[in-house]
Amino acid sequence: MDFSISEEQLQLRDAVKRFCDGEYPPEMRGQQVSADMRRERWGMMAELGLIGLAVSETCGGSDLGMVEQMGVLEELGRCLSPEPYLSTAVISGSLINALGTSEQQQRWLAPIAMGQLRVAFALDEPRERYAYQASLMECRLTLEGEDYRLSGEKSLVLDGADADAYVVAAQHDGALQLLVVPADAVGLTRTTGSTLDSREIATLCFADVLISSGQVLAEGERAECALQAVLDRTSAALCAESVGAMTELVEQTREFLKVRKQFGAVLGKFQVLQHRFVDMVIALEQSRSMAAVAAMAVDEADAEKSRKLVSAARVSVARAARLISKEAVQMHGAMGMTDECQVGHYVKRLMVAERLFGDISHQLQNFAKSTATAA
Amino acid sequence: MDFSISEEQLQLRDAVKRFCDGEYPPEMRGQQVSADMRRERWGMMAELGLIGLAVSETCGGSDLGMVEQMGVLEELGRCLSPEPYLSTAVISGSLINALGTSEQQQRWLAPIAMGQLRVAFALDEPRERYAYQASLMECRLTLEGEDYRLSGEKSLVLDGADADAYVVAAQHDGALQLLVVPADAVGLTRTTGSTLDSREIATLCFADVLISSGQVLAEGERAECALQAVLDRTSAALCAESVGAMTELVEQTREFLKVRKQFGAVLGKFQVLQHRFVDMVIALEQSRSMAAVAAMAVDEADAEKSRKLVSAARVSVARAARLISKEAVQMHGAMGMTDECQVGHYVKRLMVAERLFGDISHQLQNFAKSTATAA
Amino acid sequence: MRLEFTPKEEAFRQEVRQFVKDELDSAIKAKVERGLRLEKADYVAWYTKLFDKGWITPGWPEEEGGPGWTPIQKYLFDEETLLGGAPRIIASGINMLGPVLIAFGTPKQKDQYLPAIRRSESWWAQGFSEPGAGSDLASMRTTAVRDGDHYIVNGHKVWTSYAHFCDKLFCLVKTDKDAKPQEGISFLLMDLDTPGIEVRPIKLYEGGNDLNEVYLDNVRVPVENLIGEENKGWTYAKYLLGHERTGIAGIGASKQQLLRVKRLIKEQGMAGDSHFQRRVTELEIELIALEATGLRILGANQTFNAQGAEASMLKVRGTELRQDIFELLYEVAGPAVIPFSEEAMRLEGVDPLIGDDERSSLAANFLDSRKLSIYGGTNEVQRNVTSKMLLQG
Amino acid sequence: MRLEFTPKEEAFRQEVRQFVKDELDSAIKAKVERGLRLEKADYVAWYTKLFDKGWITPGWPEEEGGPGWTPIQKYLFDEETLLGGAPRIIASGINMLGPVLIAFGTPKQKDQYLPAIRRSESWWAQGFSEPGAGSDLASMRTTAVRDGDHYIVNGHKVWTSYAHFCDKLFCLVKTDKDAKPQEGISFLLMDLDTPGIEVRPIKLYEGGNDLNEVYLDNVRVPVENLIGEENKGWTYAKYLLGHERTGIAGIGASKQQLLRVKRLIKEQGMAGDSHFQRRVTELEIELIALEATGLRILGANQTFNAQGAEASMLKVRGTELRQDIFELLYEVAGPAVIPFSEEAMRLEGVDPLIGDDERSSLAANFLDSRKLSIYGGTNEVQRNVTSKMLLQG
Repeated sequence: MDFSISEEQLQLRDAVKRFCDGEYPPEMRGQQVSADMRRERWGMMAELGLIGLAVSETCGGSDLGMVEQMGVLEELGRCLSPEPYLSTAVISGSLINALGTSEQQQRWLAPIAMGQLRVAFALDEPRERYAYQASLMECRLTLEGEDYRLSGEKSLVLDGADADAYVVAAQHDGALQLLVVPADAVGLTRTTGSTLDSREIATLCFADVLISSGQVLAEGERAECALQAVLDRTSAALCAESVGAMTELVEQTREFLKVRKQFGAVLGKFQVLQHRFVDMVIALEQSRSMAAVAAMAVDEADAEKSRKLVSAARVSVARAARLISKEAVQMHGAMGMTDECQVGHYVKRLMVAERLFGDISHQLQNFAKSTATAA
Repeated sequence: MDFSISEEQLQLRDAVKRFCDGEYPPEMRGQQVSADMRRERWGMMAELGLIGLAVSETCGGSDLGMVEQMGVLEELGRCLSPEPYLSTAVISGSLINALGTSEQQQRWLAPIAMGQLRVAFALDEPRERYAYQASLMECRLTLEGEDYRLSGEKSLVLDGADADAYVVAAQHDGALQLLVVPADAVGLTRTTGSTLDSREIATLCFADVLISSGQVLAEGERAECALQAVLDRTSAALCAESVGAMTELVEQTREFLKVRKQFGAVLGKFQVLQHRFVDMVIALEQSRSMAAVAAMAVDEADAEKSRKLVSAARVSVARAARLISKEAVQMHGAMGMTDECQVGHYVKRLMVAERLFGDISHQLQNFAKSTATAA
Repeated sequence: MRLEFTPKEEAFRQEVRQFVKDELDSAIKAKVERGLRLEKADYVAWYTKLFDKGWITPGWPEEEGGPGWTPIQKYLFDEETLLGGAPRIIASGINMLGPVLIAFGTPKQKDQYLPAIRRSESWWAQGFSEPGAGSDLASMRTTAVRDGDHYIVNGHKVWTSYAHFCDKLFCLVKTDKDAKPQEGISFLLMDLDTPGIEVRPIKLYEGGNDLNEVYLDNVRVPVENLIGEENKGWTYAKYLLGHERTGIAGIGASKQQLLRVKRLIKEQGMAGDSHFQRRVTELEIELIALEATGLRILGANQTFNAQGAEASMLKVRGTELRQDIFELLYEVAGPAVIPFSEEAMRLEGVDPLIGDDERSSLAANFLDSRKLSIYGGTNEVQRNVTSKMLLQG
Repeated sequence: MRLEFTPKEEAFRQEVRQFVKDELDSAIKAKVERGLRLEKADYVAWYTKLFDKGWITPGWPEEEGGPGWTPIQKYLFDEETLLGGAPRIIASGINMLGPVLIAFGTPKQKDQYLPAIRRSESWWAQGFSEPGAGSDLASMRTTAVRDGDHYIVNGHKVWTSYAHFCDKLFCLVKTDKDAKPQEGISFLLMDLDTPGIEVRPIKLYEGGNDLNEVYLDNVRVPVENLIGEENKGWTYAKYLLGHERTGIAGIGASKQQLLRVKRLIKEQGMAGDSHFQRRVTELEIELIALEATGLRILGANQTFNAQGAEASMLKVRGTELRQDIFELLYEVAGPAVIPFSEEAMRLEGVDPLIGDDERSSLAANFLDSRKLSIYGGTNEVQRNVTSKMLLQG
């Protein structure tokens, strides 16, 4: 195992950091911004090549891996970026990149890389909890001539409120299919709302939506494997994003401990807070290691090993996030619980990251399963 | 719920405390003493009426309850008494008291109360873990005329190395029987050894031991109920004993924090130790409450409620004991790990108490089961 | 020693239980049980019923309108009302100011304020904490300067709970700037509509706004609004804080939330999840131990290892246990914590993303529960105080 | 970044694994895997094999007999030897004194001592701690007074590991009584058979006796046995303690014990217990995170949030994780921890009460594991040191 970063990776990180520091100044983090502003930022990220980082060069991307995306995601997490990087660049982009025909890639992937198309991922359903087997999905396809009709409901679609299209997972006779559905498809209605951390989310209702064969990315085992792979990729991305958010929480707590006085001394002089702060830093550093392990596993390892290490990383990061969040709030006192203080916004971002595509229990099961298979 | 202590209960506690302070001076706690000395102490306890506390008056006892025995057990735990109070006075005494015919009571119970007969309890078996159902026991009775033959092995018989007799649990055609077997019965061999905390323990091997009907205390459902009841009683007793040991550990740690200097200040000035010491005291006080609840439940409640509260008490006390033991050792530093320091002897007593007749997992199951039944 | 409550106590428990069943409005009950937000009207509706029954001020002496209950009765009342889904008594007039007025107020002050408190006609806000001070009350900077028959008060109070529900304010102010911390502090009463007072809500991270800031700009307060003696305010504040902490173990609230955990586990088809079942069992047992300890302390003639520190220890253990329960609720919620709707939190309409269940409130409740180890003196301060008693005695 | 080790590193790992398989005595392996006590002869037997292979001093520079490994190779060596059931390298001569002699010793001292250390012919005891001092080394009271060509040493050292295996002692002594703590300390070497030295074993609560007291009564030590300069001993001691802590994360030992947990769960028919399975999974994941962090620190060009505090953080996390694993082993043992036999701990005979399995060692191992957060500077001291770096930087 080698954690050293190449010169190119370092340069990329620096570029992203400059972009984030400029576009997400501290006072704006966690605050609502206009759709125009977000569109503008998205364009800048495309120009910097961030959206197409893992997209093939033929579609205008850089053909890099999760290790490179990790650097981007960490910075976006550090700045509480509400941009649809996870849904569009990490999830949908990589699925179309891996599965799409060259036609599909030209149609959807190239505009994604250019920042012109935002594609969200519709996987969860209201009834079941993280049940990602096709046989449990109530979103179903039925044949109609050479085409399909899609019916059912998808929930918890992150960045789904103003996406231009969706990658949808549905079942057809018990087999998984992954499809691309434009947001303006006839028969698709979306109900929009807000996440706990004030990002956009939607429930999609498909009522006999016509799906042409050109919209099908993959089916059956090929789709299953791609879904497993993209879930691992997403988990690695969530780890990186969380590390960014935790870094900032630890930093803010450190600053607070150094300046805030209570009973005549700065908080940092109290031994119980010193020791607990050490534990926060240990948790953060372990998370940083595990986010890197997850990214490397996605880039390098076979499916079983990748699943094992990625689920270990999610558990490890989620536990660290819980500890760091609680301590950051407690040490900031009542102030840490206000909307005005940034602490709460980071805490909520971490809470959502913990629950997207599998919570701790789910990841522990994944880990145990992949260990059993590997052994 | 009322935790107030009557004048009589207070007087009894004071008497026991005086006895213990005299007979178990601090420098002797945890040290081996001669069999003669132990026999002498046992005689004194009988004279004080402690052994017969819960024995009926017709057999020379005081006919009192678990609440009274709790006071005795707490003091014995505080002084690390190695006397067979639990096995003889609490377990065997109460079984014979509850189940025995008047003949059996005169034969065994009266001498128990007088300190002339030490009777240990043979329940566990080597194969299974806390499996107290008759059907799982490999100690079996077979009919021989009007009598029985007993064969099988009993393990973890506390105070079994020099007991005069045993109450033995065995199965006969799937039904439980509780018997009294003298230590010198033909066909009974005992292998003796030491517990983790240097008390005496034995494995008993029964090879076709003749059991007359006069030795049978109870069978079938009556025996089952009595076994459940005595297990609850034993658990309440272990809680009381543990509270005594924990009290002493907390006291010793308090003294140490007040006098031991490190880096120019007494340990008690370090805030992390202060806070952790507070948590030790909270754990101790909760254990004290729960030991009382367990004793009252044994004396008052029906079988289901008693089982529920007693298992709650054991979990609560075991968790507290673990916390207090770890902290006492850590705060004493390397010194706390030496045989010379009393801390380790208390820690080991608590470890054995945690594991006798059910560990934490076992008690959690008991609690969940009795809650389900009660609900 | 006796495991069971007396028949009389049990009869009282039944009476309270029946009263809650008969009188508590079902919409209010639904909000409480689902962890949603209550309006002032919800509280007043319930408190008025308690007033009519004579039960609104269990902590007050009988001659001032208290019901004359034993500690056990008070305990049972708390438990049964909370288990029945009734709102807590959050009014600072009842919990905090009342006992202070009764102990230290003039007859005129008592006549003027106590009846309106009992009838929920007048709600009092507490002005203790200040920016930058937190649990360190003694370092406050709000001043009151004598000017004829008035004090002129200037300063800035924060973390004032429910000030937007209130018409009056009790306040700690510095009347002797040269005195040491904890000295030179006075305890003043004022109308919130006195010129110069401005109340600003503080928005909290879970969307709630129970807390406020209070700005005091040359506020003229009549001298007769002083409680007790000038510069003795710290004494009255300590008396008040002692009252605040009793019951802070929150046994009833914990029991109610544990019922909620069990219900949610069932509703979500997770009864077979052995991890969650074990956690529930562990927390149930911890709650039994805490409850037994609370009752043992009420009993009093037992030796208690930490005399004087009982309240702090119950606060520490009680709040941390409640936080553990809220964290388990948050775990049980799974992915349902991702969407959030403020409307759903107020039961003003059902959010279509969330459906008609309460799961989205579980994230907010978890976030909110973090306050338990912060307010009323942080748990760090409680442990400091307790350890001093334990290691110096 | 690269997840896998290089083919060269993997080949090295295989080489070490094969060496352990071929060379480690099966009785020694059985003792290690079952947590039983080892004799000096067990250690010497294994160390001699390592010496013959040139692997006995991985931490020493190549020119002094080290194998010239990269940090990754040292890491793999530790992991593979421990996973394979080999004894740890406990000899203080190899781990502690060797690096100090190499850095600060005279050529004569090096020639005199290093070869014997490598051949396990000479075993060194460490005389640092004193009664009443513990982790606070600077407050020591053992003195050395110059008398011609000798120092006269008087004092009392404790917690001297394995002194009963040793023939030599390195020791911190006060050579300037008037100096501040941490100054006026010197670093002396002596033969344990020098008149005036008495080693007394300290019996430990789990029955072991790896620790000793050393009494020094007018012990005459030649001046040439001084390391470096007089009164500069604290510098050498700090250098030594820095060396001691590397590898203290104990990844290999933790992995070995986790294998043991899994084996015991299977052997005891408890594979269906979901609680134990979840705990194993949780600890496995924590170990992966610790291992990754250790390797990341070895890699170095990564930013690490706590530069300089890496060793302390690994010590804290590594020892606490190992304690958790030993506690899980202790849980898995169930009622089998009740009986205890010192003979069984030494594999000198099988105790009939315990049978032929290792379960009785689990209580002793659990008790023994408490030392992990005490020795090498308590975890409290490590957190103090780390927080200073984190909050002052």
